Formats: sequence, C-alpha cells, structure tokens
Amino acid sequence: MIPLIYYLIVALILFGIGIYGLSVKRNAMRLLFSIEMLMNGANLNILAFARYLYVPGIQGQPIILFSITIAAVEAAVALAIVIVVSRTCETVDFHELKRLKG
Amino acid sequence: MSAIYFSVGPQHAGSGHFRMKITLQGDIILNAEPDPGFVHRSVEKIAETREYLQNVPLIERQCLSDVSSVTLAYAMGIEELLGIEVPPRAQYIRVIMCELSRIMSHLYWLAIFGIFLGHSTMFMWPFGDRDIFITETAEKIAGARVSYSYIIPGGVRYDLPDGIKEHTLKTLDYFQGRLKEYDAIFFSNPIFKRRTKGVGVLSRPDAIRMGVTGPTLRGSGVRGDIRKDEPYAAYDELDFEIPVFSEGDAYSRSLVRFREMEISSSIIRQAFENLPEGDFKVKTRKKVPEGEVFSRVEAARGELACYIISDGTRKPYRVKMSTPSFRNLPGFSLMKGSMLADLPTIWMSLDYWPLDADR
Amino acid sequence: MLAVANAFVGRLRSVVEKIVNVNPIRYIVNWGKLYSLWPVHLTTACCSVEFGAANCPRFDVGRMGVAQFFGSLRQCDLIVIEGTVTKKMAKRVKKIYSQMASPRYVIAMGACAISGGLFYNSYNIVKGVDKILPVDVYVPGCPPRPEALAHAVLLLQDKIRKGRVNITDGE
Amino acid sequence: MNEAQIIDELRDKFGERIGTPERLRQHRIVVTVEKENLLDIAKFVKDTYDLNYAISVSGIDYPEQNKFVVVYHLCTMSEEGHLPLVLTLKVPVNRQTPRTPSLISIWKSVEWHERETWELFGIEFEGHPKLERLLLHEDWDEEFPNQFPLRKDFLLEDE
Amino acid sequence: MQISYLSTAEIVFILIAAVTLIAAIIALEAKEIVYGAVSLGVMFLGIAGLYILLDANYLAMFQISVYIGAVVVLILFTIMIVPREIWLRRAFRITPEVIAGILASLMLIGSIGFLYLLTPAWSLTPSEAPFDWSVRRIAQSIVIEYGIALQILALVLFAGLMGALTLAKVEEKEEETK
Amino acid sequence: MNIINIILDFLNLENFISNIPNADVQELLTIVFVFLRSDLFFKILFFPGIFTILIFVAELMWLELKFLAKVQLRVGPQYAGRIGGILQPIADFIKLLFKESIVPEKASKVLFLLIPIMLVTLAATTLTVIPLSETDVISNLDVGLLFTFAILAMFPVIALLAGWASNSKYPFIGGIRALFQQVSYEVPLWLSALGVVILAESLNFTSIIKAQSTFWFILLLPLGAFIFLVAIIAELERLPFDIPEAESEIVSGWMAEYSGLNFGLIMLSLYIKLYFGAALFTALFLGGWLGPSILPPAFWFLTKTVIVVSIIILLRGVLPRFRLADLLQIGWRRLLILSMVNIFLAITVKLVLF
Repeated sequence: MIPLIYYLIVALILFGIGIYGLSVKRNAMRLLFSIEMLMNGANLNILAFARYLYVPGIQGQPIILFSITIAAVEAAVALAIVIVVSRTCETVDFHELKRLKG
Repeated sequence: MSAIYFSVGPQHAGSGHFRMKITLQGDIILNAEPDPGFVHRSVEKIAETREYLQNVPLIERQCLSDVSSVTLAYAMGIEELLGIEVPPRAQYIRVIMCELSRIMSHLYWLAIFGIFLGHSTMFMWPFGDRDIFITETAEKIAGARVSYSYIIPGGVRYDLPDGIKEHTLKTLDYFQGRLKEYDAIFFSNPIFKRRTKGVGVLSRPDAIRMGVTGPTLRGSGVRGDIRKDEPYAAYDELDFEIPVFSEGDAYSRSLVRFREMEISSSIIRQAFENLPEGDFKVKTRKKVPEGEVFSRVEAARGELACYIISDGTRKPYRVKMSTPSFRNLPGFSLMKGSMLADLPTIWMSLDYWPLDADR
Repeated sequence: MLAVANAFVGRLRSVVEKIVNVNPIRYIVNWGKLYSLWPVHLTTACCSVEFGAANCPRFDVGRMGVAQFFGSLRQCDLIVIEGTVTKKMAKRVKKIYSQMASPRYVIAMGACAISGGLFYNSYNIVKGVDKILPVDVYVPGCPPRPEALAHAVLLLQDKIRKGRVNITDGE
Repeated sequence: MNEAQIIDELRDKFGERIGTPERLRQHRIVVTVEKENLLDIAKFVKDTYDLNYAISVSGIDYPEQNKFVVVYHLCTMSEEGHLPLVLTLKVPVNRQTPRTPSLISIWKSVEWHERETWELFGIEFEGHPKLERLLLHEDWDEEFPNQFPLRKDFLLEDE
Repeated sequence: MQISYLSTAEIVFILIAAVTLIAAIIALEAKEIVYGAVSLGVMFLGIAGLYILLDANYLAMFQISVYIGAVVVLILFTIMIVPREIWLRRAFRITPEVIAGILASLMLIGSIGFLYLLTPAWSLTPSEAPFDWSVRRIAQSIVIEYGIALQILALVLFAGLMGALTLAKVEEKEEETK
Repeated sequence: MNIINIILDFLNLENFISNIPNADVQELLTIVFVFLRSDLFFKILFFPGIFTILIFVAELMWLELKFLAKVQLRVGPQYAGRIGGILQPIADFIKLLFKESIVPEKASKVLFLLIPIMLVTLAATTLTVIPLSETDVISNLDVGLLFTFAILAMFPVIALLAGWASNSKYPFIGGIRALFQQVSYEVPLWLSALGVVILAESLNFTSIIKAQSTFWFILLLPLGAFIFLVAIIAELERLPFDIPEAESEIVSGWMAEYSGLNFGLIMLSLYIKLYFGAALFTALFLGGWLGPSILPPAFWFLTKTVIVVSIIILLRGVLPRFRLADLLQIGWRRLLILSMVNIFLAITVKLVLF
C-alpha cells in the first residue's frame, strides 16, 4: 500500500507552489489560483491523516467539506471584487493598484 | 464587458439576403444598423427598357411571395393612364387573387417567424398549407406556382376555370381548421407570448413618424389600410374589417397578420359568392398616353405604391415602386436596447422581405 | 519537425485514399455522403420561396437526407444558390464557399443563378453563378418547381455515387 | 377640404413661388416648388393639411430639360387610417449641381428614401445625416466611377 | 539484486500526483489565463483522484462538483467578461522576485519535509481498523457532531453570497450613472 | 459464457501463450487475457457499454428525425437504409468522418481539438454508473448520483472553453450562454434529485431503483419529476432550452466552428447525453428496470428511456425557444422555490409512508 508520506509530500509541494504563487504573482486571478492550491493542499493533508490514523468516531471528511464550501464562497467574493476592480481601475494587477491608491 | 461588433447575415440561419450590423454589450444590442442591397436587381431601371406588358413578370419578381398585389398596383396605374374601366368580373377575380396572395404571404411569414423563434413545426406546417393553396387554387387559376403574371393591365389573363369555387371553398374550410391549430400550438403558446409581448414596442406617434406601413402600422393602433381608405378593385363592395391592435409590440403585430388570414378567407368567400358574369379583360393599347400616375394597393406587407411616368411611347419613362418592406426599414431601430434573443423576434415581426425592399 | 509531420500526414493520407477507393469501401463512403447533404442557410434571391417549399411537408427533400437546419456553414456540404446573385452578394458567396469544409457541392437554382435570367441586362448582378463557383447541378426554371429541385438532388446524388473519394484538406 | 380649395389656398398663400398646382384626378394634387422655397412650403403643407406621412421619395431624370425632379408623395395618416388625398411635391434640381435641401427635419421617414435617391441619382440632400451606400455594392465607385444607375445616360447592356 | 516493482496503486498514485502538481505549476505559469484556469481545473480533478485513492468517494465527487462546477466556472466567467487586454500576458522571466519566491517555497517544503522525517509518519500505512466512510455516516457526523459548525457555515455562506451580490449591485449602479 | 469468451476459446490463444518462451511476456499476456475474459470487459465493450450505446444512440437520432417529421406532417428520412431511412444517422456519421475538419486559423488549436474528445469521454463516463438491470452495470458506485452530477457540471465549462477556443464571436456568445444556463438550472436539478435521495436513502442507482419496487417515485413526487425533467432538458440544451446553440440567433452557438469529425464527435456526445438524461430520469423516477418479468429488465429500462426521449423530442416539435433572461427567471424564481416545496413533500411522504 501507499505510505502516508506520499500524500504528505504531494500536499506539501502543492502548498509550496501556492506559497510561491502568492509571493511572486501580481495578477489577482493568479493569486486566487494560489489560494485555492493552498486550500487543496491542506485538505489533502487532513484527509490523508484522517484515513491513515483512523479512529472510529473521529471524521476528517466534514472538516474538508466545510473547507470546500468556504473556498467556493471565498472564490465568489474574490471574483466579484476582481470584476469590480477591473472595471473601475482597468487593471487586475495588484501592484499597480497599490500605486493608484495614493 | 466591452462591446462586441458583428454582422448578422447574409449567411445566417436567422437571416436571408440581408445583413444587420450589430453592436452588442453583454446581452443588450447597443446599435443595430440594417444593410440592405443584397438583392438589388435594378427592377426600376430594367423596367424603363421594356414594354409595359413585358414589365409585369419583371415587377412581380421583386416580391415573389406576394405577386398579385404588386402586379395589381402596376396594372391599376396603367389602366388609369389609359383611362379604361376594368370589367367587374375581373375586379372580383383580382380581389380573389390578392387575398390568396395575402394568405400565402402571411403563411410564408409565419413559417419564417416560427423557425426564427426555434419552432420547427411552425416552419413546416404553414409551408405545407401554403402549398395547398398554391396547388389547389392558385395554380389552377393562374397556371403557375408562384409567378403568375396573371393580373395584367386591362383585367386578368384567363377566366376562372370550372369548379374552382368548390375547390377553393374546400381549401378554405380546411384552412380555417388549421388556423385553430396554429393558434393552439403557436399563438396561444405561453413561451411565444413571453417572447413577443412587450418586445420591440412601437408607439402610435412613432409608427406614423417613421412611416411604417401595413400590419406593422396596424399593430401600433392605426387603422391604416388602403383597402378601406381608398378602395380599389372590388373591395368597396365587400364587407370586411381591419384588425387593429394597439399595444405596438411584436405580439400585436403578429396577431394582426394572424387575424388577417381569417379575414382574407372570408373576403375570398364573399368574392366567390358575388362573382359577376361577364368579360374578364378589355383590350388595351401598347402605347400609353403621356402623364403620371400614383396608384397604391394594400399588399400583404403594407401599402405598396407604384408611381409611373409615361412619355407616350411603348415603354414607361420611369417606374417607381415604393415597397412596404423598404418603408418598414426604420423599424429596425426598435432593436436598440433590446436583448440579442429579441433580434429575430423584432426582425420577423416587421415582416421584412429583402427582395421587396431592394427591388 | 513540422515538415516531417506534414510529410508523414501526407503519406498517410495517400495511403488512406488508396484504401478508401477500393470498391466496396468507396461505395459505403459515397453512400454516406450522398444521403447526408446538409444545405447552407444562404438565400440569394426569390427562389428561396420554392426552396422552402421543397423542404415543406408536400415535397420534403429531407427524405433524401437534405436535412433542414443543421448549424453553421462549417458543418454544411451543399450550397444551393437560390436565384440571382448580385454583385454585393457575390463576394459573400465566394467567401462562404471558401469557408465550407470539403467535400462541398453547389446547386445553381433558377434561371438567374444559371445565366442572369430575367435580369440579364441589370447592372448589379452576376450573370450566372458559375462565373464564381464550380457548379455541380443546374436547375432551370423561374423559379424552378420543387420537384425540379428534388430531381437536382437526385442528380447530385448520382454524381456523388460515381465519384472518387478525395481526402483533401481543402485548397 | 377638396382639391380645388387646397389649390386655391396654396396659390393665395404662396403666389408665384409655387408654380401651378395641378389636379391630376380626385385626391391627387401635384405641386411644383423651387428648392429655395421647399422647406417653407413643406412645413406649411404639413401643418395646414396635416400631411404627416411621407409615402415615397423618387427621382426622375429629364436630360433634355437639364434637370432632375425629386418627387415627394405625402399623405395624412390619422388614427382611423389614410386620408385619400395624396399631395405630390415636385422639386426640380439642376442637373449639373444636383443639390436640394433634405426634408428629414419635417418628415423623419424620408431618411431611407432620400438616401436611396442620393445613391441611384446622385442628388445630394443637404442636411441629411447619413448619405452612404445603401443598395449598390461596395465597389461601385471603382466599377462605374461617377455614374448613377437610374440616370438616363447610364445605359444597360442591350440598349 | 532484488528489483522492487511498484504496485498498481503506487503507479496510479504517482501518475495522478504528477498530473496534479504539473497542472498546478501550469496554472500559475501559463501565458494565457484561460489555459491557467483549465489546468487549475485539471488540478482539482487530480486532487479528487487522490481523494478516491484515500477511499473518500463522496468527498471526491463533492470536490469535482464544487470546484469545477462552481469555482472554475466562476473563474472562467470572470475571465470572459473582463476585457482581454486587462489580463496582462507576461512571459516567464527569472527576476529576483521569482528567485526569492522559489527559495521561500523550497525552504518551506524543505523544513516541513525535514519535520516529517523526524516523525514516524512516513512509514505509516492505512489503519486496519474497520472504518465506515459511507455517505450516511458522514451525514450523521455533520449533523450530530458538527451541528454548530454547520450552522455557522450556513451563516458564512449567506454572508458571502450577500457580499458578492452587493458588489455586483454596486457595479450595476455605476454603469447606470455612466 | 459470453461472446468474447466463445471467440477466445475458438481461437485457442491460451495454447499460443503457453508456447511463448519468455516468462514475463507470458505473464503479461495472461493478465491481458484474464481481463479480456472478465465480465467487466464484456460490460464495457458490449452490454451496457459502448457497443449497445452506440447502436442505441444512432437509433435515437433516427427516432428524432422520424418522430419530428411525423409531428410536422412530413416523411422524414426515407431512402438511406430501406426501412424508413433507418440508416440515416450512420450515413451522417460516415459523411462527417470523411469530411474535412477545419481548424480556424485564429483558434487556440490544442484546446480546440481537445474539446470534442473531452466531450465524448465525459459523456461516455456518465454511462458507467447507469444500471440497465441489477447485474448489467459497469461500475456500481456508492455515490453514483453524485458522480453523474459532478460530470454533468463539467459540460458547460467545456462549452465555454469551446466558445473561447474558437476565437469567434458567435461561439463565444454561445459559451457564455451555456454557462448562464448551467447557473440557472443546476440548483433545481440537484434539489429535485434530493427528494429521491431522501426517499431512497441512498446515492447508489441500484438501491434507488430497488427502493421503487412498491411505488415509482414519479407517483410519490410528481412535482420533483417535473422539475427534474425541465432541468434535465435544460442540461441537454434541447428545445425549448437550446439557448446556447440557438440557430436563428447565434448560428449554432459554441459548436459553430467545428466541422467534420470534430463536429461528429460533438454530435455523438450530445446524443449520448440525451440518452443519459433520459436514463437518469428513468432511474430516478420511473423505476428503472422494474417491470413485469416476462421480458428482461434491460428491455424495460430501455423502453422507458425511449419514452422519455420521445417526450423530450415532442417538446422540440411543439415549443419555441426561451430567452436567456426568461430561463434565469424560471430557474431562480420558479424552479428553485418549487424544488424546496418538493423537498418538503418528500420529507412528508417519507414520514407518512415509511
């Protein structure tokens, strides 16, 4: 069978990619992608532990369900912001937005 | 969302020999500009090079779905110039042919309207019924399927064949049953009402200001119909009403046409009842005296005016056809501000027929 | 790399073409083509009235596979020139023809589409659509009766039945 | 109001400026006006006889008399339908400099008709917002430079 | 020397994991933002595949329907309705920023990976305890054990939707005033 | 036991394998043959799998042409194939196979070419969980219903991508419309199916159908059945909801630029979806394979499916197309509320009857 560490490493790398995107990318949409990656990495991590360290009565799945739901809501709000920002400022580049603030 | 610019037609399932330049923002049409001229075949110019009688088949080609009214306007003009009286039997036959033509034209419109709204059955049924009119009556009377050249200056070309009255009345009986089915499947359909009610509203003052004509005008609450206002042929001896709906939207425009089909059937019945005996044409001369004439009839799509100037030779000096479709062109401005899905609805509710407009 | 791929595809095509033109296979392919002729929604002038009538219940060329209302011109393979082609329309007709996927067939319907017909001396028409498109079948008449159009479809099917199968990627 | 009355009234009002109004038959009046007086008279007939509905605009070419004639057919559209009177307004235009004021400010519906007349006759309507190609194809100017198809000097092939 | 073959499950796992991670990188680095969104969708699918390998079928389906049916749809929709010029297409260039980002993420991965080595986690195999991950059990768990969380979540959902709607509303008004 | 086994026995390939000297190859081939002999392979390839579905779908196309023609007082296909033009879809497919496949110059070529394949794959994937009878099911997934919904959620995304990849205006509008449509019908679709899940206490198709052995759910939840039918017609993009591919408005929407084999694949996937939608309705509301045991269960299932398909086709014959705005209104204002009512009804029924 697949050892637990496999899942952990995949989750970790995904998380790392997310961190990389967050720190490097300027485009609002890419930032959203990065956040989704972070969430997915975390979810995978939780589920792997829940499956491998199964104790009857304790479930990992509800937490992930909640997390997915929140991610959807967050995406909806974020995208609404992106649309509004793109309309008012004609850009979705967050660095430029900073400049426009003053 | 930035505006998208594109043109609808001439190759488009919702068009034919016609083009609309559309500017679309989101789902809203910002600007719609018609671009006619894809079938401009210079009928008016060619008519100056041919003799008066030769022009009859030429002129009817400009509106092949409603030939009788077009030729009638032309024939009436020449008769007025010649100063001849058409025998009453010919007048009644003309009424019969014109009303048949009106029914066929409206059926053609209904078919295209149906398919524009995505109703493929409503495309097939009217076309099938139109063919019944063609083969059962029109072809028996005039000898051709769509291009009759039957109404000529001085009367009509042949007398009615034997037994045509029974044939026609039988066809009309059948047709009246079919109209009820059309009503059930199409005009009473809630989706149809939803798509047409309140779409492309043309108010009464606007309708007059834009100069639209025919069912488009009557759908806006104006009782404008040449058959009543300036009776020609035998219309003053027949009893019929003009359907008028005052909402001015696509729904009322289509109901006008739908009601007109019923009324036309009753006119044909009356014309057959009152059909007098006698000659069906009078002799005419080839040379037409000098002068000008402005004759108008109510074609299926609206008021069709024919302005002929003669210089006393065998050929007309100038023939101007003022066709209803061309006059309904300003109606396309109704599309501004409506949704993209309303484009075919408004388009077809005007019953725009590019051949008629471009000539 | 691309050249190698192209050469490979070209060779493959010629091999396939050879296989396809063996008799029973050719028959089947042609059979498929001839019973599935989807016309383009292009009306050039007044013969559209009779083209519509040919699609209607009384004549129903749909029996022969000329199905009505099948999407955009990319998916169509029959272009029926319904009447006069004006100069304004001629440009579009050419463009439409070039946008269609081969194999594509042209039926010239009506006297105007064949030679200009009643409007032979007009300043604004193309005298015969064969000046701009290769025409497969001519249907005389002004306008032709729907039966004539049905006959034209039969003639076209006959032509396809006897033809070779070309696997081309257009001109 | 019958035709004779209208003719008299027009003559009274405009005198020399209006040519001779002519009665063709019942309900048909032809009025010839010079283009200088066109806008005044058009406004007058519209307001006085309530001719709110322009049926058509056509051009006629008279090469022998060196003029074009622009013809407006006007009638009244009430709520109950057309009134039978059709007033024809004829405007002679010089053939060398074919210019005439557009009546679009008085009847909006003449827009397309005037555009068509401009295209086919080459008569320029001053004040028309959009004189662009309508019916002819886009390459017309290259094929027949400075020619207008409905003029009498434009010959078809077999003439 | 004994060659240890990979088991079928492992092959499948490696394939899915590779697809997931590559898709994640493409999602961030694709020039065309639509390709980025598509590969984000592929990444979500890959995660769903990993969930299936972890015996969480229900969760995998939920993942697909929410992430692809809602999130990717919303993202694509946003991309489509915002004019194309706004999505700046920058070619991938190595700038100090990028190097810093890569280093940061590598350090994160390295440090946490080192922590993993200190724990017995890497050798764990799935627990043999009889486990019940049926939909029924999950439902019971959600309603009974996480009931309060569920209600709070509902509130969050509501608030989030309201927020999104308000944003959209404001924008409509702006358009009107324009 | 099944055809493949008979053929394999006849070819006697096991002997052939045993003569191969290399042990590794022998092992590999044995695994392959075990798979070929397995029930699963037979199911995927023949009975409820690809082969049956292809024939069934081809005849659905024919049925549509013919049925629609009858509604419209026409004859429909007549000459392709002697009996009533029964081979018309096959002729269409052969033609599309040998037709040029144009890839527009401005299109994003990779995505453009991938989309037909993705569509067919997805459409075929949905079929794996539909049980034709208790045994004739490829994958008896415990979350089958959810699986189908997860797959169905992807179709509009692909439509949108197709519209985008074509880089043309009509397909783009069509793609956006597909997305709008999904937004408006998806929630009612899920909620109306939820009523069934409440009654059946399962997401597995086999148990859902077994739960209907006393009452078909259409009798208990007529409202839910209605909502589901409406929503599934919207999902299938058929009239009156064929807004994303409205011919008279936006040519043929998101698939306007596809031609030749690519278009053939799209058509195929659309018709597989049609079958699938009808099968879903049959399984959820019409009791699936349940019927008098004179005839095999699969026969009942397919018969019911054909009836549902006929209803969908009939609607195409008698209704015009909705507008997009109307669809949004119907989806959110009517169907959503009705599906809430439906859930309430389902719970009531559950408490009263079971």
